[in-house]
Amino acid sequence: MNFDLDENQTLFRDSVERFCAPVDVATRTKMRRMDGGFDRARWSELADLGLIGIAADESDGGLGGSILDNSVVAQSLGAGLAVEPWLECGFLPARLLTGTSYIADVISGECLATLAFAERGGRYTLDARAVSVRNGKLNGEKTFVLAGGAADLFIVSANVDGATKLFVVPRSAVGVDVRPYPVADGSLAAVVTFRDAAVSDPIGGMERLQSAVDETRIMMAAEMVGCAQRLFKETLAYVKTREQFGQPLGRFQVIQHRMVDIYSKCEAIQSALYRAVLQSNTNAEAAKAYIAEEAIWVGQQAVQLHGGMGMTDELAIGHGLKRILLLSKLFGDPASGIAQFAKAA
Amino acid sequence: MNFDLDENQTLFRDSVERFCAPVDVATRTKMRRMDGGFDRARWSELADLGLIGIAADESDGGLGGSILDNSVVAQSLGAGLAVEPWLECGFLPARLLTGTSYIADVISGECLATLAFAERGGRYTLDARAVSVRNGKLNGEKTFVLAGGAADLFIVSANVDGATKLFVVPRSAVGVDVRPYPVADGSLAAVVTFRDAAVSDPIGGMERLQSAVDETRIMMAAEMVGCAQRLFKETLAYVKTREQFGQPLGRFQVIQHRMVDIYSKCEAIQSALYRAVLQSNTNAEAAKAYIAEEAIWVGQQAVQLHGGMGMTDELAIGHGLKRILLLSKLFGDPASGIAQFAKAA
Amino acid sequence: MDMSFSAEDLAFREEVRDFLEAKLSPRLREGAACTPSVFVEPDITRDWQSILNEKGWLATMWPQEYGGPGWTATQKYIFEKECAIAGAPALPVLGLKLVGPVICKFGTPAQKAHFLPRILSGEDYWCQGYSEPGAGSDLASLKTKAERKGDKYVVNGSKIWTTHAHHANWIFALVRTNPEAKKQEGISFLLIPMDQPGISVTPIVTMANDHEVNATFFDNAESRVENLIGEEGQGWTIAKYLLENERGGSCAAPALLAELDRIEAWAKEEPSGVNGAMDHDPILMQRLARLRMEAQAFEITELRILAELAKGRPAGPQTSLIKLVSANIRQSIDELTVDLFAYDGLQLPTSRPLYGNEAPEPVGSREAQLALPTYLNGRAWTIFGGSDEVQKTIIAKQVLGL
Amino acid sequence: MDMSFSAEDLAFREEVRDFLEAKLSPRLREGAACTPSVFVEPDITRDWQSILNEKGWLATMWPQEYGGPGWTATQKYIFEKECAIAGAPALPVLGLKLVGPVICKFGTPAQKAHFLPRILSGEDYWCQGYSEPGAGSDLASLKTKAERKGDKYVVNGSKIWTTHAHHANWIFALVRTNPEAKKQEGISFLLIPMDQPGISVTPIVTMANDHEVNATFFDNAESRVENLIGEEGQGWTIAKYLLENERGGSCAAPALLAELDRIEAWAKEEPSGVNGAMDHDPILMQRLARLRMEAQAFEITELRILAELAKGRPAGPQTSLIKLVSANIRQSIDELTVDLFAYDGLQLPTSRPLYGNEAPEPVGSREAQLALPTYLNGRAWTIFGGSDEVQKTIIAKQVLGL
Repeated sequence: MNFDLDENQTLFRDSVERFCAPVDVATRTKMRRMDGGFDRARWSELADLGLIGIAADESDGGLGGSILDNSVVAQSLGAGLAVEPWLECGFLPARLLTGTSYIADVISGECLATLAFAERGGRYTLDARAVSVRNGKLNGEKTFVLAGGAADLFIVSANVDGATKLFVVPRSAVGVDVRPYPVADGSLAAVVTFRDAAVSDPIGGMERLQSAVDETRIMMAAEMVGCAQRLFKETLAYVKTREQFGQPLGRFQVIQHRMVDIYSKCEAIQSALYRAVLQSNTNAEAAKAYIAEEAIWVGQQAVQLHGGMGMTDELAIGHGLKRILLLSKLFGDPASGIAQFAKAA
Repeated sequence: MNFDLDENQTLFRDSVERFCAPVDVATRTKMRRMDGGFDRARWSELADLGLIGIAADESDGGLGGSILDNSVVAQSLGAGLAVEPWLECGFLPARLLTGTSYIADVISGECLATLAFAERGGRYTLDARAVSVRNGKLNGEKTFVLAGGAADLFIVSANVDGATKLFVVPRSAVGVDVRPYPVADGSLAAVVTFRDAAVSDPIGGMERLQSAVDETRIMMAAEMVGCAQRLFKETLAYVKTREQFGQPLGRFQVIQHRMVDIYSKCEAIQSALYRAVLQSNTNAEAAKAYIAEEAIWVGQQAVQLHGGMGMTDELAIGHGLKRILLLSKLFGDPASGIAQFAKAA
Repeated sequence: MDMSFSAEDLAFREEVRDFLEAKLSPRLREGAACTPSVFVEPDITRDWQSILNEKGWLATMWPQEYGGPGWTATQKYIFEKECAIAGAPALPVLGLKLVGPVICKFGTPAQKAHFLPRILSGEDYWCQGYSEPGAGSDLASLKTKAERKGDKYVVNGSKIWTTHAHHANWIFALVRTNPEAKKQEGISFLLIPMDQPGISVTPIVTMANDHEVNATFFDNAESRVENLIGEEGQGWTIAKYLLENERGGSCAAPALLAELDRIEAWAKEEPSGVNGAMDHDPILMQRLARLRMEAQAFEITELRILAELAKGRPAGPQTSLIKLVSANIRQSIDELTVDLFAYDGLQLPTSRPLYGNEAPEPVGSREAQLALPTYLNGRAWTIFGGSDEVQKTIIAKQVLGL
Repeated sequence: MDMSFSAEDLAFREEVRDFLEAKLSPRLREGAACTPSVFVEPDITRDWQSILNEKGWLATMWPQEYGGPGWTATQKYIFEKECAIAGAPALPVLGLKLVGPVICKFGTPAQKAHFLPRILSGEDYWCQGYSEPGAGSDLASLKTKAERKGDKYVVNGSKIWTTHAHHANWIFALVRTNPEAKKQEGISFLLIPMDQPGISVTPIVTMANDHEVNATFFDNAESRVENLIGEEGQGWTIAKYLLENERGGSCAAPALLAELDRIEAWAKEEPSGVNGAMDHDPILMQRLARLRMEAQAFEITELRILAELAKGRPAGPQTSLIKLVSANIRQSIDELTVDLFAYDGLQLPTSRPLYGNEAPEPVGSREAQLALPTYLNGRAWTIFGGSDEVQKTIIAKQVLGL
């Protein structure tokens, strides 16, 4: 029974913290305005630190980090409010592309890969319907392709004779059209349309997709916990210093009790995350859903307690809430995740 | 546009208030221990005041009070935390028995009538299944027959060739077995078993039952609003006087804001009640469900703010919460009522 | 008790409906529907304002002698309700509903003659200088000072959350004219022209990507002494009048209920991904139904207040709850909308406006595109104009006597 | 990180399981399961206590020299968890977990030799005199006074919420020995025999119809000076030790999770009235699933504390949340249970016990009969032992530094 980070995990955490530390809100905003929504040079830096490789198997040239190792990275990136799409273009592709020739460039940071899975009308389902492959040609439209504005490589779920398979398509391929649009966290997602785009054999099917998504849900949970804890800390510091009606906000009993509620939720979701990471039979979708619901509440309260300033883009608070909102819905929202758990029980 | 009581309604309200005023908690407890769970002499008094007759049509010898008139009585009885089963044995039977020979004795208070509708396994459904009539004989078991411990007359819903019909059976009839048991509000409900009990023609069917139940739901809503307002007032008075840590509870900001939340809910359910009463197209089940949910919360908060004393049977607080709990579930609980509204929409 | 309107009121309602039907152009409707923030941009409001001004229905809160329509409380309610249901654009409140009534009440004849017509015509566009960086909800601790020098006040300091200051040519501000006096007593209510070198406006972009509010800085800005409303030191009294005036009759519920109806319609269209549409999702529909119950109750609370006002009686303590309750219902509605639209509800356009030809193409529907900006902007409902926490303390003291 | 138990601990768990399997008679299980209140009646606990005492597993919180089993923090947790899952009756905490450790820590050799064995054997049954009618959560303002007269203290005043005072032959009480001293400094910790004319006990019946607590009146009640624990004026320190001792490792989640499992099983049996059982009701099942997520997370919070204690480190700030979180989850579970059982969940028996031959016949199932008494009794979870409001203020100050 032990909830301490080991030596390597501590190194990863410190490494992420150092990586995130220099980025203040203004710099963050500047990076969001860059082509693709973040700084590719920093992405390379992240790769050089081994923080993408950690998600890949050793046989793929990665560090073969455990789920726990990776969750430490995800949580630290959450606490650092990083703009880099580690989860979307690091962890998830590393899990999906294992054993393929693409993975080396993903680990090195040279190739930015992303999963194109969502389809209009599919809500949160994972199976591909409208996008299909026939005779080696990919057709159809994917939406909500995260980091789609910057991605070099799409991993596309497509229907083949009624089954969902995964195909790899470079952005530069003929018949690929990318229409970027901004989403909650300030990143650029895209609607991606395929018109007779040529594809080779699939790299896997529903099983690989489901398993990678489930692991990614744990990383999303970890990132949200990190985000929520960051917002808690900033809010605690704020109420201790901000004065209203002649005393710090934190002297008002209502604010005190609210802070205890926030603290309580932060501890609860940290515990839920540990459970999801350490107990292999945990339902990842439900854990993520629960953590998401509480993290949203923490984010909303952080905005509320910061008052007008919390509403602006000038503080980290709104950025944290918006990242939580995006993660809370990726691969299913709180209601759908808990409903799924309720039915499974 | 006018939310004032008219002259008659004011008289009814005052009359109920005078009726309830002398009953303190100790007297209330004493009455609950009486045979049947209340004082038949006071029931007669209630009848003499015209407060049962108000629920009956003029053609039945009643006062022909409107839904609004009756809701004023119900709300005032709620505020007075009356033990008398006005709703169960006054209003509801008056609506069910209209046009029958039984109604005169109900109005006069001589006959205590109650509806026996609930069946094991039926949850909140109104249609009769296990209790049926064949060849003029009633068979089966009803549960949760309110005031069943004291009732003289049962109005029984029974299945006749697949349809639900209403039959009238005196408690004294052969083949009627009554097993009383105490329920939430301290009254005596009963499990009533019929074994070849003789019945005459039905007095009505599902339509009459449904319409009487819907009207009764509004009265239940009114009684809960009265109860909740009473608990709000008592709690407000309590926090103004009760001292802890050197000052009245009501000086603590957390208590102040909680009281505002309670006040806000009380105003909201008063409004919801007015809507149900005055706007004929209101969904009575949904209105009752919403009011119930908020009233339960008010009751729980009243207990919490009274601390240990709120937990005891010595204050009115617990009595109010328990009556609200009972009403909140009669003819459907908050979840089922809102779900029904959600589906109907 | 009786919840129906009189025959005259019903006739008036018909008149309003006909008018709205005739005058609300598609462009106006679109501008109103596709504005995620509370304040609608002048390019939309200007036209609507001039249509209403022509009809004499613009300054509903002003006495008839200054251009108000002379309506009863009930007529005002009916007009606002019909506008909400028809989807008319919100008017610029700062001139019409805030400073206008103040000038009507406290202004000199000259001030009235000068300012009121220009508010009606739209020639003057107003913003408000109340909050300061150091004083959010705690207004009385404001520091911006106005020193009298000859026939002018010289203003130094800064104001924050100055909505539409970047559009305005006038600002009404609370300023400290007497630094010696006790907190509230040294405050005055001053009108200041925006078009001068001493004033600079810096945008504050919200997390929704809207530019609605600003920080406004006064560096030896000037205003002539005749622009003082009332007396020096009377500012706090005037500010209170302004707030109370704002809190008279209200008509927030009809818009909330209309929004819930729209959500229900959208739910019928939004695929659940499994089979059928989201109107068969029990959890979402339970939330929708629960919210509708709240909003329907809230509508009656507003009518209860109206009934008192219509009889010339004071509005009753429920008035104090209006802002609190409506803000919270609205936020719940916004949350539900974002949830309904799943991934499409996560788009967050960076450019404005979201109507007309310049609007970015939505992913999915226009409604989905508006969901998140509206939600994020709407977090302000429980903050601005006195946060929930401040409201509750006021109600506890003033209504509950705690 | 690692959430597994060591091989030794797993072996110990087997031993505990075997023991519980062998020794928990149907009567004990029924007594535990059918007690709606927090405290189990002595007719049940007496037997269970003597079984555990014989095995040496009774006073888990005492040092080994006084009869404790000498377990590690992890062993204590495992034992409590297995007891909870197996449905063992709760033991009388007042002697074993509250005054026992206090005597171990602050008692004289004579006090230890006299009182400790009698707690183990069950010869002495303890109750607690902390709260007073005028001082609920505000303990320091207590008024009951003990005046020293010769070799005795003469006690006057009253205590409220004295759990099981009607069963007890001893009470440990906080009394004011020095009326001159400042609030907390004049308080002492005194043991008083109950069986004397100066003490009278009046039942306080809860809204659940349970007689669990009492008001206890002291009218020149006497206790010998050797029954004082520690020094005069040291009462506050001792009271704090007692509370902190209570707040060490905790094991509340397993019982909550077991309860949720039971609810799920009941839901499969409870007809929905439409078709199928309540385990197909989406709203109820969503509540159940949501609560399970909370309880599962809470279980890990308790394990995080255990992990610290097991390493001999201080338990960490999460400890302060335990009571708050578990109380709220428990109340939500109780509410869900009442809702599950529909009309059957509204029965509220007036007589006790609800186990054995004297129990009134349930309408529907025994579980349904217990639902409402448990719910009503359970409203006390957020009140007694420091209300939620008091807890939050303490955490805000001590943990968050506000």
